[in-house]
Amino acid sequence: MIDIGAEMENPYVPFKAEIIDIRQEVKGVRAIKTFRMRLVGRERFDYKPGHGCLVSVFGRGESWFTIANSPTRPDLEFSVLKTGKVTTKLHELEVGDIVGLRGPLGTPFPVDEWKGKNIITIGGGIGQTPLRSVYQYVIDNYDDYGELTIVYGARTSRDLVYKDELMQLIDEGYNVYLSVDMQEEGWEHFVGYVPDNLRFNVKPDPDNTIAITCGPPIMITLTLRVLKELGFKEDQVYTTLERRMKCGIGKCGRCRLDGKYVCRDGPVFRYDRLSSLLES
Amino acid sequence: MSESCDRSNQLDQFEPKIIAFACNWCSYAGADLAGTSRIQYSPNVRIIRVMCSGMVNPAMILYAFRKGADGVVVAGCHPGDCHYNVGNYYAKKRIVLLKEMLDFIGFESDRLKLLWASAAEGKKFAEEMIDFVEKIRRLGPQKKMLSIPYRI
Amino acid sequence: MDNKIKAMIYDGNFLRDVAEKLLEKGYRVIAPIKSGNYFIFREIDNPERISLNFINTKKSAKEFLFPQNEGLIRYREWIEEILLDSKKRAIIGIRPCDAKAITLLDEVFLKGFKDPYYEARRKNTIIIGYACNETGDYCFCSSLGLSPHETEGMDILVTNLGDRNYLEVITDKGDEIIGLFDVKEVTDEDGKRKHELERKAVESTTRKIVSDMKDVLVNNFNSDYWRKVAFNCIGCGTCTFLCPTCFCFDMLDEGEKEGIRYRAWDSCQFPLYTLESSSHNPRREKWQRLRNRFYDKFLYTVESKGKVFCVGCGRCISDCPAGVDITEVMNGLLKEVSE
Amino acid sequence: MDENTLKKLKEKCREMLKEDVEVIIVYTRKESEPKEILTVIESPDEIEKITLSPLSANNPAKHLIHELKNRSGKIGVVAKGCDSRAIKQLINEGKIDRERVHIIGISCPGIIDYRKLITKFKPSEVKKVTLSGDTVLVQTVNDEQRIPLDKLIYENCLYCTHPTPQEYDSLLGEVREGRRDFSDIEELEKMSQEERWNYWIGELEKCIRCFACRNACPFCYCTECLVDPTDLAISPMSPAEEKASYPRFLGKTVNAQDNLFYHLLRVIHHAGRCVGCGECERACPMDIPLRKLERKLEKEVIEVFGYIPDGDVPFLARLDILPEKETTSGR
Repeated sequence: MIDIGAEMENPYVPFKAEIIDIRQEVKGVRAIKTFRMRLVGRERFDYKPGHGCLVSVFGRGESWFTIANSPTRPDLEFSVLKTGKVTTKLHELEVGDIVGLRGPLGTPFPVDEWKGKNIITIGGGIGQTPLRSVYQYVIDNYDDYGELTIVYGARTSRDLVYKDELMQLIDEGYNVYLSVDMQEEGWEHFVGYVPDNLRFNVKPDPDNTIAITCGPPIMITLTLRVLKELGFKEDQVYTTLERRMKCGIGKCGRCRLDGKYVCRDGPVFRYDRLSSLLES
Repeated sequence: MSESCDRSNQLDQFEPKIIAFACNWCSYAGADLAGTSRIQYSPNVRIIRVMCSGMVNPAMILYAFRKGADGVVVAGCHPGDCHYNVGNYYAKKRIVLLKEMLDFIGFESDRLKLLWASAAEGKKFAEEMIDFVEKIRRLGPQKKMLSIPYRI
Repeated sequence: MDNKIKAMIYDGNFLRDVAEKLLEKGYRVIAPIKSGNYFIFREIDNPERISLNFINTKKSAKEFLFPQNEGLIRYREWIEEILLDSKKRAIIGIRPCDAKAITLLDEVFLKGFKDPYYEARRKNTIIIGYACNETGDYCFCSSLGLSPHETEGMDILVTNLGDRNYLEVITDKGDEIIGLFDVKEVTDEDGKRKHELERKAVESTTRKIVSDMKDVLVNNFNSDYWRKVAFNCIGCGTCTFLCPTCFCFDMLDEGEKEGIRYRAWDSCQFPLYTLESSSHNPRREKWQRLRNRFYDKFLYTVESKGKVFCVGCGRCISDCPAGVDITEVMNGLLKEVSE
Repeated sequence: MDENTLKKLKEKCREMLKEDVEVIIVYTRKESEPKEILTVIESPDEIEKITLSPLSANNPAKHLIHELKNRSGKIGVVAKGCDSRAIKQLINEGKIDRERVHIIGISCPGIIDYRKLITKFKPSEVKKVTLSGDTVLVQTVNDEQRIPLDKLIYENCLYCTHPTPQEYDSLLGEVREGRRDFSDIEELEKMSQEERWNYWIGELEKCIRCFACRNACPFCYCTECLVDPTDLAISPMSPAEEKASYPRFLGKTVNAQDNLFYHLLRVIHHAGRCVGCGECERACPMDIPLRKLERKLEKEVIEVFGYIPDGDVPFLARLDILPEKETTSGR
């Protein structure tokens, strides 16, 4: 188990990181950009899928992003939805600019426990980021795991993140179920919400399967209900929670949910631990 | 909004930093006129164009002082010919009250000046600025309201 | 009585003399002084300014270990300077409840991730306490397993026996300091007198609270009681800022091109504390925020750190503008549940 | 504020609850100390809980706004002189609907400064505090003391302009004359500029920015407060640029200058609106004399602008009363 931020002797001081590539995933009002970053002057800290980092822009502040690429792939990728003070500034940066990175923070997915099991990832909108790190990890160690299924949907085809990568996975024969909310011309995959896509098309068999879901809160609640109907037990389902985070190391109390700190004990939670929480 | 004005060290002659909120229809045009007709006035004045002097919120004025401005000028149209009819009346009311309160807490309220300058009065705008800068230069650098968070 | 604690007698006003000695040795001495009609901890340069006839200070000494504003990083294009502060300090005249609160803050800042800023101050601070011979009207430390003569969290505890001081030395740091003074052996008459004072102080406590509220709170999370309790609350930060055990903070940057990243006290009572940029706010209503304050102190911290994060100092009761009273709220909940 | 006013108030409340009034906001005593807080009573058997004494200090105006929002029926409220002025001002500002409020006016002889009381008595020992004439009767566990009111009175009440409510549906207690007197402000104005600056910086340095003064004030109801917004008018759909460019005038740096910025800005928003109820000064845990700033503003509003507060047209709208010169002080 990687000790959180083991290599940071001062947990508030970020590592120096340089942006080496920017990919515009989604344009328009809710623009999303994927930044590929490389630490300057030191090796990349090792981490697990599900770990996150606080990306720091001096003068603006810090924001939490789950690491989008799997540790088996080079560098660190973050997908940033333009929504506030820090993210707007991030979207103005170019290749070669310097940002701060504090990490790895939070508790990752227990990928070692999942060895030998089938994995199904159910993502919505920008929630696909942590799941991408999982399915890239599973693909790179495919013989350790059972069957991989990716279910992903967004409002419109323009809002789909990592679209070309997913199309390529479809050509390689992985079963990927994409969906958009409304019918569009030239869209031959499922039309409708992700939970419905899950219930009617995918119909995963709960035996020896781990389900991971991440996305807008409504989608998560509906997906959890569908998974329960399909016979998934609560300890087979993992989800992530959204909270305002500041210190990232379980001190400042902002992301506290009952006795747990979302930034330190989460944002990944096994569902059975969540249902007992008073405040969720 | 004025950036944090870093304090230039004490030259032999103190160069005050003045922030001027100039209303777009009259005073800014007046300042423009002063510029186009080559009328010189002190470069210490940094002009911020606002749509109306009535828009200048006491928070902006206090924020300027807090970040290190030595003097603040709010320049608007003459009473009666404001593009939005009553903008400069509100400005006058706010500036008079703010000056009274600043005076009450012991801050030199002369550092805040209300100026009526129409689009044609380029010369008057320049002259007012020159003698305001002189007045502030005599008052010296403004250290009272200066908030230096680096002191933490 | 923990066996390691050595007790001794000192003629004269120990707190004033130790302040003088520590000033000579280059310590920054922080002691209670009178300001207006309340007492407050301030860094003093001459021991005469110390005044000790108070029940408790307005703000606890927390602000000298976990200041309201603490610079973390000074930056320009990149990090210029890490602002650790490890000057030698001594906090003198702190009450037992505030000293216990400091041990609770240690639970937060020194366990798991070590907070370097807090640790730098904490390691270089000597804490010399002053026992309460008389409890105030808002104090309820005895119902939380604490006593007005509690020694936890202190290096030396001074009890005023009238003409002389009864010292209890708890840590080696305390030993070093005691070494600089000539002290006498404790006669058992002194010991009896001290226990007498302690017993009298515990008896004079009028306010009570039940410290184990865990299961009552768990079953009453959605009860309407919390809306009634929050009717008067005005949602200000007074209770959290005066509370010696509140540790929530916010991290902000001041200055666009060059400036400072600092952390500042924050309060779960302020709505923006949990507002997310998607405009979702898990605790949007005022009564949810007030309920969260009680749940944090008596349930959540018990779950995550195993300790009740209240030391019974009563500041949140005496200074609440709306008269919200934590003891009345908790006892009221027990009464309502029993009906 | 004496015994029979309390009796009359109880009868009045009993009648009102029978009529069309859904709830009444009244003062009741806290269990463990004589401090009085505001509560809502709905049924006649709660009438016994009502108290009315020189300790009935808080201003119910803000609670009234809250209750009007959450309930549909008519709401009764007990209001002293300054409270009813606050309610009238909030009615002018459209925050309270006059028809849905039944105001029980109480002519107020001045309230006790609770902090002065607890320096003389241990709160848990005080049983009852009542007023007879102008002496206060304090019944404690072991004895009973009589103290002249002006020894315990809250300093702000000495300069009260409206002890008897103007706006009411029923009035209790005999009519009292208020007076307009700014002698304490003139004292401060006589000091030199340096002295005034050191005085105010010394006071405002104590501020811990807990925002109790702003949250207690009935006129500080903006959710997007410039200094510490209690809620941002953002929706899931609002664009990132708008949220990123949101003006941040003040962070959380707490020092004398930033506190001065906060207090000056807060006070200047109350020009011609502040009714002098003293909630801000009572709410301040650090005893900062906030009322002096508000009273200086009131003095200027009256002297420089010639605006008499409580006029129907709010001060902000009166653009015809501008002074000729930039400022008359020039001291």
